[in-house]
Amino acid sequence: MADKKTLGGHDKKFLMGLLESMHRIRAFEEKAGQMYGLRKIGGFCHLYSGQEAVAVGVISALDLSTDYVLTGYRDHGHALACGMDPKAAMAELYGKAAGCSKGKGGSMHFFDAGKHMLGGNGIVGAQIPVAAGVAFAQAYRGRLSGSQPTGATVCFFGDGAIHQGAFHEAFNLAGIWKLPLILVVENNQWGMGTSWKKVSSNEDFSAMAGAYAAHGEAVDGMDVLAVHDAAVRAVKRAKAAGEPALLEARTYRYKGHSMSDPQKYRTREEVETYRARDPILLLEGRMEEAGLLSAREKEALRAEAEAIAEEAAAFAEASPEPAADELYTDVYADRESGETAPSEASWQS
Amino acid sequence: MADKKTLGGHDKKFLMGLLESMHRIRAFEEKAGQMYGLRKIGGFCHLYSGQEAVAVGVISALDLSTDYVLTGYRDHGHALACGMDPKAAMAELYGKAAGCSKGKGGSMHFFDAGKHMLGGNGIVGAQIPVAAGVAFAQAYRGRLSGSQPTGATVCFFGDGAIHQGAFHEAFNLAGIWKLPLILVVENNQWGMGTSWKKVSSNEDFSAMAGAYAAHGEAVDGMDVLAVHDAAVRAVKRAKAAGEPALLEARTYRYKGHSMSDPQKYRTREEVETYRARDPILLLEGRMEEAGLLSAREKEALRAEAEAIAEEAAAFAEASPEPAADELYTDVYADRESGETAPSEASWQS
Amino acid sequence: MAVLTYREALNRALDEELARDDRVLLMGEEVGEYDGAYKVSKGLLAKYGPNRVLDTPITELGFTGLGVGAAMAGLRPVVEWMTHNFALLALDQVVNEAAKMRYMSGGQFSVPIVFRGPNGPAEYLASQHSQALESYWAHVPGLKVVAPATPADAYGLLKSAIRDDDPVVMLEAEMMYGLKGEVPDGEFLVPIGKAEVRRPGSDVTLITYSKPLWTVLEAAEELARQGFSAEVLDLRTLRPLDEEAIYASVRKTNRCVVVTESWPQASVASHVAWLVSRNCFDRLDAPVELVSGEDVPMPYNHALELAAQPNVPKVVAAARRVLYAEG
Amino acid sequence: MAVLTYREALNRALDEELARDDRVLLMGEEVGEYDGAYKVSKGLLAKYGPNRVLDTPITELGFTGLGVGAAMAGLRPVVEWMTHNFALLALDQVVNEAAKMRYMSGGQFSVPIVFRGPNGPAEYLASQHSQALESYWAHVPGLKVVAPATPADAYGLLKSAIRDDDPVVMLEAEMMYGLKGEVPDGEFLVPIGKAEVRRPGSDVTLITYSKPLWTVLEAAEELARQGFSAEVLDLRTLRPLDEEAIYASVRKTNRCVVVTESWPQASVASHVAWLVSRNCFDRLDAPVELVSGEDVPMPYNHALELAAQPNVPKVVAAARRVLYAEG
Ligand SMILES: Cc1ncc(C[n+]2csc(CCOP(=O)(O)OP(=O)(O)O)c2C)c(N)n1
Ligand SMILES: Cc1ncc(C[n+]2csc(CCOP(=O)(O)OP(=O)(O)O)c2C)c(N)n1
Ligand SMILES: [Mg+2]
Ligand SMILES: [Mg+2]
Repeated sequence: MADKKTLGGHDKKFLMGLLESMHRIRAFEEKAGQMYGLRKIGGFCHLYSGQEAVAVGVISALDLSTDYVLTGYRDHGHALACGMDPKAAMAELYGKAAGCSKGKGGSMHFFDAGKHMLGGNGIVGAQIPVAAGVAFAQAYRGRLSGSQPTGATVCFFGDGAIHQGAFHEAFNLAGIWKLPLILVVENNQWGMGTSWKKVSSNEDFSAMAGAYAAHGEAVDGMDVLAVHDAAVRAVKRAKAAGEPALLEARTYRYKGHSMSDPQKYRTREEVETYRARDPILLLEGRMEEAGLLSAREKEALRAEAEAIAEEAAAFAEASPEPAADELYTDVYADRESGETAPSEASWQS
Repeated sequence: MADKKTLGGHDKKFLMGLLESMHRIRAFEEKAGQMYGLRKIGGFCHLYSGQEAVAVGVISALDLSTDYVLTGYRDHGHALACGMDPKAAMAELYGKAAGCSKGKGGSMHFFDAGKHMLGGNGIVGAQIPVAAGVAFAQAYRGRLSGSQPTGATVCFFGDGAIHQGAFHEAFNLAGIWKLPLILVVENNQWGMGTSWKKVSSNEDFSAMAGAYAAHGEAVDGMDVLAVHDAAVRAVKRAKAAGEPALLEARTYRYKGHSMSDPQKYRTREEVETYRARDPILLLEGRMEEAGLLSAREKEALRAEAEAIAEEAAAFAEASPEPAADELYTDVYADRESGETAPSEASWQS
Repeated sequence: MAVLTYREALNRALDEELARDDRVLLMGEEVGEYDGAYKVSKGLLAKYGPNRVLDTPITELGFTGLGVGAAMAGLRPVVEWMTHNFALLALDQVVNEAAKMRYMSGGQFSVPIVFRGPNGPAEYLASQHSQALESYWAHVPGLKVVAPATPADAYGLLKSAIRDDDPVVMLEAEMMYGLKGEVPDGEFLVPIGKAEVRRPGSDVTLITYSKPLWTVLEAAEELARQGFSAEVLDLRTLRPLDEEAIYASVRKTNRCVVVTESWPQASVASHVAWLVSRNCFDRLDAPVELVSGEDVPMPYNHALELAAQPNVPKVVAAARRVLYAEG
Repeated sequence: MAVLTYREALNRALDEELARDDRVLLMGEEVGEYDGAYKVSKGLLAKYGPNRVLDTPITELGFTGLGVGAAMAGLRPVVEWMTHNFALLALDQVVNEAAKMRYMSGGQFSVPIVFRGPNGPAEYLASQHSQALESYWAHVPGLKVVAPATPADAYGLLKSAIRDDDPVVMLEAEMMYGLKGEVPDGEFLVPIGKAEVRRPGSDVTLITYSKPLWTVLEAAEELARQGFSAEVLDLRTLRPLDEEAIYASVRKTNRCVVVTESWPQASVASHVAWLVSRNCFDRLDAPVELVSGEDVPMPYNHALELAAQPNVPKVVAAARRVLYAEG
């Protein structure tokens, strides 16, 4: 249809979805930060604001009925982009029983088996071998039935994590066993207070794929469409041939590393420079230019996202604490009464 | 002097030294294998036969008054090339008190502080970060006195070890801190019974240096002169600018992985192909061709090496066992009576 | 009843489980083409092919973590560590991922995986290759830990471990792989968490597990010659501990020696020794003794390395001490 | 006598040792430009420059091993682990290289290095960030392990550790960094291997170390209100243990409770409980009790995480149990 306007080949419905998802994350993180200030939330709380285009761009390239997502401790954005209920997410930050991990995981350990969101890991880089294992299971099932992998697995991690041995070991395994694993390094340029350049002997992460004879690509992590398109390419190759990939998304985090970070290591100007390339503003601007977004629609999206965050906080506030004996459940399968392990169930389905 | 013949720019004395060193290792390993068969030696015993050109070529490029060497468990060749007394080496295999590690380390843990041979490590890849630390100390002392590194450190490891996270982490550290570290991967094509190709996503190890923006070079590991020359280049750069390097030496081990290996994974022909390119024969042939080695000299070198190995075995045989209370010494510095820690002493000197 | 070696018993268990359930797979260094560093997986690659029996690179952290992810996604991997010494490189994935996944996901994810391999000293392998590391695993809630000492238990516990919905760490021993014993012919499972009395007795309880069982049984024999009746209790599972069986025995004998080849401090064995001291306080006629590996790195020299390990004279002496039969 | 925080005391020790000996250097994640994740190294980069205070990449195995090599070559590195949880990734380098180097080289090489960082639970950090891992270090011959509970000990033990010719692992605690206490003005060293009586008493000995000391002192106060005189012994060093001090106290009180925030099984604490049970057998009027962290991964929810840790009521109850003053 000639009258259907598109942007970079994407239709309005799809674009609105991306925008909505990014707004939802931004508003959620704003609310989480606010509630942290009010001491409703404690501990570390690593906000994702500024990086929305990465989670949303990549995850929109997935089919979460068969694909999987894993990430580190800065996991709110990925969980929401996978479709996690913001209420369950906020309740988790409050440590409530209705939280996505029953209040036992907290900010760093969001999980949602139904949405194929496999966490939420606190040890820098540790999710990479685990993700390779999920991709292994996909390849394994494919091979046993003489076909392609049953899906692809995406693993997000930071510029600080890429130097961990876990990255090297897992990437090599993915290469030799042809696992449908897409490694996405979110280069937000800081690992806590350390500039990525200071600790990286190589300043082109995507080139590190060469060490594993794999596909590597650098992409503008503020441009959700560029991220999406790169992810689509990688996912396609992964599913067809079990070819692993490394995507480097150059992005930026607006907030401190966690809530207690005084951010002395960077200047206000640096933050402002990146805010000027805000992923939400960027997409909004391009959609407006293309006549795909009205002022009213724009406002509505923002308001809706804020309402959802508000509602999530109200839900979390009103939710009950876990029962005291929850301390001792979920340690072993057989300490629970007669429940089937979900991974068992998901295999059978 | 025009009448002084050379080979690849190397004079006879130097070449005879290389040959002598390779012979010494070969004869030692033959004797060790024989004594293992007679149950004078137990446990693992990883022989170096076939790979002599790598240890001898690289170590001949070092000045062991300031440079250091570390390696894995297949360490007899490196220790002898550093100048370890074959008697102390053989006594160690026998577990005797006069062994280079007092009979406490055994085949996998040869140490010689005086020769700057810092072991002998049993955990695959674990020596790589340790070696980076030795190189760090060299760079550190240089920096504190406003000068170059005080020397270079060479770390040997196998094709099986390069996939360990330890390699990745240490190489990156060497890159960002400009450590005079020369990583030598002895690609003898098998890690126990596993072909290096099966477990390597990248079949050009030297190219892996690219992931760390470092110098990488592949060299024929059967050609001691090629190895030596490559090492000279790497050592020079390392000492001048603290530039780390990765040398891949393609080589081959003639014997099983350890003494108990039935070697079903490879064919006799494969072994014969490499034996035809034996590093000792290769150098002998080229020296003869260049008129640098007479038949008598050749025979004498071989006989001398065998005599040394024989003498080492006799020494080991005659040496006493460690005293029973040696079980409890060398655990802590202060369990010993008034001895100064060697690393303390070496710093002060 | 067939007589199998410990190695053959493990092999049979793996073979049967691979045949029974195609979610089960085996991976590790040299498990395939080489038939296993200690030949435990002999013939399995030939039978089940390279998709289900996988040779890994020497990257313990990487393939252990890969196993965890595969288990989260519903497979049932058996990860072979060539030895437990090398598993220290993989510890983070076991302790921080496998053991905590169920808990930190609020019960959403199981990690049905088995980690196994030889543990403890063999011969002439020196300090880095001769460590008994069970205490590291037994320390951690979320893991189960088994340490079979007989071929039958090796078979029955490995099968139970593979079918268990939690991560199970299994400790074998290089020096036991050739050990022969009767293994019932039909399929059977040995329950995780159950100890076994290997020799009944009335004067003193000797508690142990894994390879030292055989030293302890010999010691019991020697004690019998000296006129003392020793009961030998084989823990078999180190987490969860079969406390009931432990106390039942000690309440009968009123004396106890715990024997392990691991270092003594912060060990499974000293923990058991404390549990007995506390829970049989009113019944104990003597302090609970511990015979452990010496508190030193393992030396290479054979006489020294033997001296570093528990042996019959050490166990007999400890038993005589708690029997107040010294000198 | 100055009043310093635990953090300031550590900082002063580092500062003085960096000034005293140019073989001493500090490395770790965020120790330089960021002044330390917990500000322990505040100002040291500015004072000693980037050659001696080094920000590392997030590669625990790599930089820990690098420290070991630097120590072998004669430097005296202090390696900061941002927390002990992350040190599990580096365990191999500590256990297999640092701890064994002297032994396996037949005494030729020392590894004079300090590994330090916060250990145990803080608040709201959940399972992967809230582990008390001292038992892993205390298990291993070749290591020394210290766990100071006061600013003065933090200062004096860190200085001793830096000057020690063996690898020393030091356990701090995030929740203690702000804790204030008197620190004598001049330079002093606290000897490694010496426990300290923090409160004399005659009815029961409460043994602990690190952060739980403060809970235990409160519990002793409460017990005093209830009419019981508790002696509080702070181990300070976990390897080597000051067994003499332990037995001296228990032989006086005849009753003992050990308190730790680590998991109970195969722990330092249960080992101490067994040592007391064995070596004070004839003097004990009650079984030795253990109050430990609960045997579960740490939950995020604050009420649950508090319930998982030792607290005053739990310690008081255990003390009353050994005093037979229950109910
Ligand atoms: C193994 C490990 N070491 C250290 C830490 C502490 N830590 C948490 S986040 C972080 C920085 C990570 O930076 P990066 O990978 O760039 O991710 P970002 O926070 O920028 O998303 C550090 C050092 C940890 N959680 N795990
Ligand atoms: C961390 C670790 N994993 C496994 C082993 C067992 N192992 C000893 S040598 C070896 C093969 C190493 O091969 P390679 O690195 O190629 O060295 P080569 O033996 O060929 O010299 C293995 C798997 C070990 N010692 N350490
Ligand atoms: Mg970052
Ligand atoms: Mg090899």
